[in-house]
Amino acid sequence: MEPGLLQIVMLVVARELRLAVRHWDQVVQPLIFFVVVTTLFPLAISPSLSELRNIAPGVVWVAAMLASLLSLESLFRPDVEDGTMEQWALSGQPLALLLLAKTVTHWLLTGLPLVMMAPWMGTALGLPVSVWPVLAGSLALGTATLSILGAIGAALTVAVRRGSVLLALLVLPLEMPVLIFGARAVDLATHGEAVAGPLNLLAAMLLLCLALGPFAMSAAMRVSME
Amino acid sequence: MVTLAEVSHSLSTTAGLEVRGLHLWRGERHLLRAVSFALQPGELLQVVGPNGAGKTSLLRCVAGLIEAESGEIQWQGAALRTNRDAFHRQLAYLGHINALKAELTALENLRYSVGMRRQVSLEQTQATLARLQIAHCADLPARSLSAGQKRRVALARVILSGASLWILDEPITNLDVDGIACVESCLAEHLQGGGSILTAAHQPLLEHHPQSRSLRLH
Amino acid sequence: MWLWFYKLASPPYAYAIAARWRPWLLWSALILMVISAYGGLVLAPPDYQQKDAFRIMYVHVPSATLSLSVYVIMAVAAGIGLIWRIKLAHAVAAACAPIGAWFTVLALATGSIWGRPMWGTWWEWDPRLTSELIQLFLYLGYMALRSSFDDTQRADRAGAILAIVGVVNVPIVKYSVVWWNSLHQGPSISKLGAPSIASPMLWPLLLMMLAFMLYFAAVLCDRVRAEILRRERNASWLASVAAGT
Amino acid sequence: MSEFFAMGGYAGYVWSCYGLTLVILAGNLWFSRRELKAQIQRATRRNQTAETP
Repeated sequence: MEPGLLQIVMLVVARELRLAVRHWDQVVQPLIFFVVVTTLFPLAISPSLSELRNIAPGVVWVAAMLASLLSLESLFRPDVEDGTMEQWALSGQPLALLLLAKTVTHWLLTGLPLVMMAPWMGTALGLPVSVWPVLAGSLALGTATLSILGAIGAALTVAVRRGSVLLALLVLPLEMPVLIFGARAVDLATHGEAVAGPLNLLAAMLLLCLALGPFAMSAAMRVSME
Repeated sequence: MVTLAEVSHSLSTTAGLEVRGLHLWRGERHLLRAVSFALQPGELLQVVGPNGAGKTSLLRCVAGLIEAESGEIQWQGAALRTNRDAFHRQLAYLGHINALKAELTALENLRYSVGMRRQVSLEQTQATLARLQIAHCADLPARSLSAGQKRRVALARVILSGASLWILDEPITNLDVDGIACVESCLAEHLQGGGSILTAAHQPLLEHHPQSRSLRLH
Repeated sequence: MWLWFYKLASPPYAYAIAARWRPWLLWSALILMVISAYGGLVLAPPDYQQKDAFRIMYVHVPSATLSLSVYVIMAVAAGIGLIWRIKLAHAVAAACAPIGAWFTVLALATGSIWGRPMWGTWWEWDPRLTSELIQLFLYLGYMALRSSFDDTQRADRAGAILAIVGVVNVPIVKYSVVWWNSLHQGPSISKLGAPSIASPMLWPLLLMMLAFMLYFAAVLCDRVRAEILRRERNASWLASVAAGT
Repeated sequence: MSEFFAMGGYAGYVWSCYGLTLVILAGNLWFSRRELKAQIQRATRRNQTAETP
């Protein structure tokens, strides 16, 4: 009779994907934002690729961070406003698992496309093609961590009017280590140096967030729904 | 103040829901003052009182959405705080808002919300929708339904959840006359099946039902 | 064994203790400050490298240490408040935040002023100053989140969750900033820390640290009392306690 | 005495730091005190209204 936890997760993922298909614009917008922000820097700094090359890793990563922050608005707010989150909290199923499933699906819809788009933007900023795997790899690990930390911030600020600025103020300081290791990994790759160190640390941070994040999310959500 | 005389009950309290000395503040206002009541299987308790008396807060508090400042809520003898998930598996809560996704159809909404709790066949879902006279809305997106139809889809979720305790906040808002009659028959059927109902509404529900009582909040 | 814990947690009792301890803490802090300031400014010999500029250390290092330890105290109090639902612990966490934030501002200001003669610029992305800056963002984030809830109970619990997530992040931030900085300059030449310290230079620093901690405890007493009153539904016991001391 | 205040040429830096410390510590103390006074008044006023419903 009772659905198992895996079935519950599948149900959540299925619902999110179905909703995403019907809200395609919300999925594409962060991507467009990512491209637009990345094109600002050549305009602001200089058209010469040689100059852009040494700031390219930082630019791509900062743009990815801001795009992930932008997409957080649509993570929990619609569910809290239409009451479905309340039903999740009262379903008797572990809310941490439900929110984790929702955040992972959100990452699949916003983080992964970002990872696939980043190499093109990197090349546009003069990064050699040899850097693509490290760029995609570090962004894959990094955007997942950003999604979880962002989800905690989103859960904390979902009940706050005009909470998006507050969300950025809460989440960006927590995400700075991800930026440091992510941008550094790509920078090392462009100089052909070993990138194992920062990538391992990115993976370690992701595991830490996967382990502790969901409990912070569910506690924060229960407070926000009071 | 609620005097115990108003809410007398003799049966043992281990089977149902027991609330003792519930206090709740909203900002500076002392909303719930030592609210106490018991709800046995097969009983309906309707919370009545003027607007702003704290009916919704009481229901959300009992459901576990709000933490009371002090007081004790027990479900089947155990404190709510210790076995919250088990309590929630036995609870179906209907709030002011209908908890429906506008983009999903009525059937999809029910599949994703009831599916969290138990396997429900398509026929069972369609039968419940037919019972609530909205069988024709099954495949329409919730966005295009009227307020009354949305309320019936939310009530269908409560019925399909198979929970023994129903907490319904203004269940019959936006419903027309035969909608109310239909809901009252569902409530009576649930009571007959040994379920219990805690509800807040302005007009009395199942007034002449033997197991129906009321709790006045000031 | 737990009796004292719950006795302490009852607001009137904690309020009375804070009222009684505050003058002692404050006066001992002020006296120690004067002594260590005298020791640091007059008795300690000038540093062979930085000459007299190093005396800024006597205010920078204590406030930097306090800015971190106050955050940890805040997170522990928040954790206790969240797990055991003790309102007093939330009151302590709420009281710690502004004090810690001001210590961080002080550490940042004195750090950059100290850096001016050494590095020639007002701001240097030195690992200590950078993690101090991120620490300030954590404080500001905590206080901004608290103020966005009008219900104190929800502000307490939301703030507690953020404080706990933040305290887990503090070592990560410190380590990543040091790692990030060391990549550029190799072993850090900008030694903002205490120079190799001879004892006449050392005891004023330790005394000043103690003085700052006592000062923190004294101000905390006041703020906790205010936070207790903010959360107390009927503070009828207030009249009986020596009000206003 | 004057070379004490000169601080080996770093007078501006050292004294601005100590001055800033004094300002922040004193300010913090004063504001906490004021906040406590305000809360005490609010609580006693609330007690009075509570006693005379």
